[in-house]
Amino acid sequence: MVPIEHIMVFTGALFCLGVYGVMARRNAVLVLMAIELMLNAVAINLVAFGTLVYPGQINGMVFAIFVVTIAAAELGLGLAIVLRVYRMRSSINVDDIDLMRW
Amino acid sequence: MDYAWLAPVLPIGAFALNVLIWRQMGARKHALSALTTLAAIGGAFLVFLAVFSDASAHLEETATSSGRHLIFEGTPWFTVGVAPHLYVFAPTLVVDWLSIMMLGVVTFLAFLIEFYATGYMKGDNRYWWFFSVKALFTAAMLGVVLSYNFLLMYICWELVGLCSFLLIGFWYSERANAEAAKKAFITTRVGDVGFFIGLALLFLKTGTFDMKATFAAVESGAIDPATVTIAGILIFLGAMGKSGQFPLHVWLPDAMAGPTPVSALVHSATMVAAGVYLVGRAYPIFHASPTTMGIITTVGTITAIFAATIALTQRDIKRILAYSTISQLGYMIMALGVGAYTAGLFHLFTHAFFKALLFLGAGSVIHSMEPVLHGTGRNPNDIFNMGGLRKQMPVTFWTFLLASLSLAGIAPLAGFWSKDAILVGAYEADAWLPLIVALFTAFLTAFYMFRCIYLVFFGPARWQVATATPDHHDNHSTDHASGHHAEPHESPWTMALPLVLICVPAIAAGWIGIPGFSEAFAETVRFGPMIEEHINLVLAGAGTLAGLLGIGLATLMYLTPVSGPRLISESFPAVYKTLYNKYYFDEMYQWIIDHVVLAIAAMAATVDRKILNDRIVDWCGPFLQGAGARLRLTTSGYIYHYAFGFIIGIMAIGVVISGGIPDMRFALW
Amino acid sequence: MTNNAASELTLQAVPSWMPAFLVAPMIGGLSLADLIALVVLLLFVLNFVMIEIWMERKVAGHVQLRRGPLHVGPHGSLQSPADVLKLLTKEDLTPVAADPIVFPMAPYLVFVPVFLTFLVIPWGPLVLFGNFVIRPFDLGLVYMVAIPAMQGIGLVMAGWSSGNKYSLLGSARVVAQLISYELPMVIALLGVAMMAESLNLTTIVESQMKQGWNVFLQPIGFLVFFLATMSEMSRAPFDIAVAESEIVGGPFVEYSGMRWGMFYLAEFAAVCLNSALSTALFLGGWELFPGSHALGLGWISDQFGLLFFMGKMIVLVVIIQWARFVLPRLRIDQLMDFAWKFLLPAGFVNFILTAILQVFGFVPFAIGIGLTLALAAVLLATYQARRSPSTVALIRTAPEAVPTSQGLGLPV
Amino acid sequence: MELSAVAFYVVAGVTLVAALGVVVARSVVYAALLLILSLVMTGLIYLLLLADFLALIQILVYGGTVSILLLFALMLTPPETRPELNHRGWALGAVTSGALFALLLVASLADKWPAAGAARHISLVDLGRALFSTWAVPFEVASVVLLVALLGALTIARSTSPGSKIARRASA
Repeated sequence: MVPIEHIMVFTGALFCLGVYGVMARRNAVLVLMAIELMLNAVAINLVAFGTLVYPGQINGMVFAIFVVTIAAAELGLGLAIVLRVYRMRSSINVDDIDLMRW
Repeated sequence: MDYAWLAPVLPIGAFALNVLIWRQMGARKHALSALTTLAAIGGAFLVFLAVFSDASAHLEETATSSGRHLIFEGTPWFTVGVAPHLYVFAPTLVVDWLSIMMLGVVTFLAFLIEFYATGYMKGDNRYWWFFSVKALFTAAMLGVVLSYNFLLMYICWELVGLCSFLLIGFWYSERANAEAAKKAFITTRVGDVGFFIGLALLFLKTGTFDMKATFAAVESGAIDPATVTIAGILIFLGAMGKSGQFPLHVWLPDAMAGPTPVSALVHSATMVAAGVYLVGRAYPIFHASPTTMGIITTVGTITAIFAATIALTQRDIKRILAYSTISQLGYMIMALGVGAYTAGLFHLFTHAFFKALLFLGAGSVIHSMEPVLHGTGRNPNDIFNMGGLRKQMPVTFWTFLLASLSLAGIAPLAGFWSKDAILVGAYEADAWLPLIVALFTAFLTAFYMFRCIYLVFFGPARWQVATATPDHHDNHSTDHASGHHAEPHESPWTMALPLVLICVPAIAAGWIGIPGFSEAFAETVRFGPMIEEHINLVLAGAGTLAGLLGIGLATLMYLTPVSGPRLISESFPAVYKTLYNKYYFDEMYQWIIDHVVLAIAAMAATVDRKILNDRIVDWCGPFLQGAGARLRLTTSGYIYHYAFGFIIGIMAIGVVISGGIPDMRFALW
Repeated sequence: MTNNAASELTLQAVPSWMPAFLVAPMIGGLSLADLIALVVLLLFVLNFVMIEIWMERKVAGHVQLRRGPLHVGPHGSLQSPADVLKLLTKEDLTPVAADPIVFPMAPYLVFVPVFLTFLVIPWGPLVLFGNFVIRPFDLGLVYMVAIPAMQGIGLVMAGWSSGNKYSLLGSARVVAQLISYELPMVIALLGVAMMAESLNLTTIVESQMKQGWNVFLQPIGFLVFFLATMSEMSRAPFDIAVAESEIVGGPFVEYSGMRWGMFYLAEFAAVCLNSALSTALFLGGWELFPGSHALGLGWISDQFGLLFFMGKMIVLVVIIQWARFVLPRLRIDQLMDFAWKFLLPAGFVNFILTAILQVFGFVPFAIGIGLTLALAAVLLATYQARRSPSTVALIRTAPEAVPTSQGLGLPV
Repeated sequence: MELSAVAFYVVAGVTLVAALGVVVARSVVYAALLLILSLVMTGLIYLLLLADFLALIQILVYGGTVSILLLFALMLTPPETRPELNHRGWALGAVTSGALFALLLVASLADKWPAAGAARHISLVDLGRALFSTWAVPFEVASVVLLVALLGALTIARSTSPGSKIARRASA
């Protein structure tokens, strides 16, 4: 299997793409999608360390399972909020959702 | 014996019942609460009787080298601290002869005084509240008496202070009464702070408030002597405040502002006794340090003579008795200070009865004078407005006379035996100065008491004088008033009966401590091994002589037309004025407060207002406002701004915890 | 990667006569035998689908008192190959509004997951060939849930990329149905997994030979699973999403030719797949009849299991087809109600009953089953009593909204 | 080079390209489809890392359910009417994520990581044991979180149009 560094670089790139998505995208659903990318990058890293660096240790995988679980919950709620926001403000552009601004 | 806890709990229950339930009952609440309180205190008295009858057997069974007492530990109330420094507070009660003695005195006197008050307070529209607070007062005092844990004792101690505040200021609609209540509360507070600091100091050293453990620590030398001395002095400060010792005595005469039954209770069994009782209870701490004992002796001696001299010139019957109380408390403290433990507490025991009797008698007199002097603007408490009352008020006269004789230390009465014990104690401790002072005080005591009796019960009936202005000079106004309305009369039976009943212990309470004859008291209430007492005929004779001399001088000055008082007061005007104005103590305190305390306070207020408030506090708001006005601009509402800060923060944290980029390693891994 | 996982990737029972080069792992653990098996499987699925379509037409014909296909081949048996030829030669139309990339991709995304799921089906043994299962995967049960779930994407892609709002609506409906019915299906499978204490389908079949078929031990589970899978593959009476007669084919409106054929290929392959899964999970797999191993007749199953498996599978297929022609189509709200208010609770009841069986034994389990059935009967009776008048009123006031049975043309 | 390593590089490359597509695609549906591709590829990476159960879960949750949720959400909301705004903060995003990537790159490559041991497949039985013993409490908490998220999503997303049950209750 590949060296752990390569996996780390890969997940780092994936994470940074997620960061870029969060910062550059204006559509709330796309922002949520970018967050999913980041979560997945982290989960891959957990599994990679669990399998390759500490073989036989189960914690990495367990953590990844939790990440998947929480990500699903987060996305469900996030999308519900997006739909609600759309219904109330007729827009899901995150720049328009600025009621909490100064 | 393990039902001793009922004694304080019954009155507390009565208080709760009165305040929570009877209060709602409209006009019936007065009778109900009086009955409840009487019943509860009577119940407490029964508890005392039961404890007393059980005591000999049980206490002998548990007799150890350290003493004879039973300790009852209650359910823990709360826990403080963590494991090695854990303190579990459990209310610990003690039953030994000291507490049994006080239990008896408190419940007996409280019951009779309550009974007396049912007559005295009749018609007051806060009748029920009076009895409620009296119940709480009694409960608190019983708590002080029974507690074997300093913290519990302190709680009850403060409750006593609170109740005395409520009762002294019972008629608070008059400003003077409210001021007196405040004065009593604040003055005793001064001592209580010392008490509390002393307790905290001991707690720091021993890690417990339990008296047994504390005493054991003191006796075993686990606490260094300096601490014991300091803690002892601080704790004694509490006793000084409560027992009205010099220089914290100023509240006690003013406490006469309360109803007379309150004065009787405060001055005999509860409030002031608490201080002496504390000295007796915490005696191991004081005894361990000669310095403390010296201070106690000094304070007691000064108080005894100092208060007695003031009492010579007072006109208010209750004030005379108040200064007498202070003087007698000084006696007790002095006795405890010189090591005459048994004698001091014995005097506390006997004094409680005859002083209660005196106050009740005084109350009876005032009660009958009030309607007589009503509308004349003359003070019904002023002995120069009385005279010749022995015919109108025979019961009051005879009981008052008996109590005065007892206080003066005349042979078979209670006061003689305890006073004699104190004299013997001082003599055996080689404390010559206290001994002489004590003898002189005995003389003064007899003098002022009989001055009071002669002016109140003998001579012409000055209450018939119709002059609207009270007399400011210590002279006889023999003018007869023209056409006066009411006659003084004997008090109702509810007031007279207690007088007669208290007479019994006022005569006989001393008989349990006759040296060589009946040594029940010396056997039981003692510190260390029992001391074989023997009568010292010289001292006994000297004491009696001092009393008789005082009585004789008073007879000479007030019963014969020598007009001695005016002569003396006019010959030594400075001395007279000083004494009459109580050595100007109140004025001195007032001056200190006006010129020192208030000056400091004004300075502090200036600092607070000009620097803390104007410079710092006022600056905080605008600063935060300004900061907020600028910082809120960062809350842009744009996700990418937030994400930017978030990522930068994460990067910074990553760089920091890894110790810099070149040597990147997971410090937390 | 290769060391441990390799054991997962080999055939379970390799016949001794098979030459070594056939079973030696080549690329990524795949052996030549695997590739051959895949090809065989694909051919099998395609051919079975054609037979299935012919069967369906015949079943429809007989249910509707007519004869079905007759003219192409004996009993019209070549009708399906002819249709396939027609579809293959038909032009693949791509609407102008359609998305050029996603539109052609969607049919594959619908078919491939179904085909991939066949990998874990334990077909059973046959003389000389041993046990047929392409991947005796330890996680077979999770696999057979996870992979078909991806169909949903394909359907949404198909609906969205067509550039037609009707197809988009249809895809939304079909996907909602897909997701809704996935839950009761998974819950029903929990009981199966608990019974066998394994997720491996082969193990599940073998455990049924020891302790009895799941259809008897888990009647509720079987019912829930069977109905849920019927709905999963949008078969009548749950085919509201595609309902050709009402909304002209749901997500597939714009498809034609072989792309359209792929969707139908996927549907019929799914019928085959789910029948096979039901057989393996509930009907004892390749066992001849319940308890045959206990009676000493296990050797028959061990030698000719594949035939028995196929037989049971075909029976189930016929039942599914039969249901299509005798039951009316549900309304969409009834469809959802059925999933959430009946199948899901029933699945949970089954789950709890299985737990009772595993922990407390058979008697409490039997009592539980009895109680459940009684409760279900009561509920059903009250439900009918409450529902029927309004349903009748609905039929009377709005006859055009009433779903009709396709073949018989009778109002419900 | 091992076959699995090759497979990893291929899959990782596809994942990255798909992820890049997610964040730059003009069409939101393309972005969503690419995200699904990326997530399924992640599942394959799990498979290559011998986490087969996790791979199936990834495909089941993301490939089967989450993706459909996302697509639904996209269909229920309108496309951006001002597409030119869809990328307004791109410079800041690029700089930030680039810097973060640089830092991660340095962190990943600058240090010596423990040598990879022989990768071991973790059986489902072990995983189940760990989940239900060591991680029982987090597991239950996760289930509660899911339940709360379910109810919360229901409550938030429910219609409050006039005449609906919620609206009537709110006005009552």
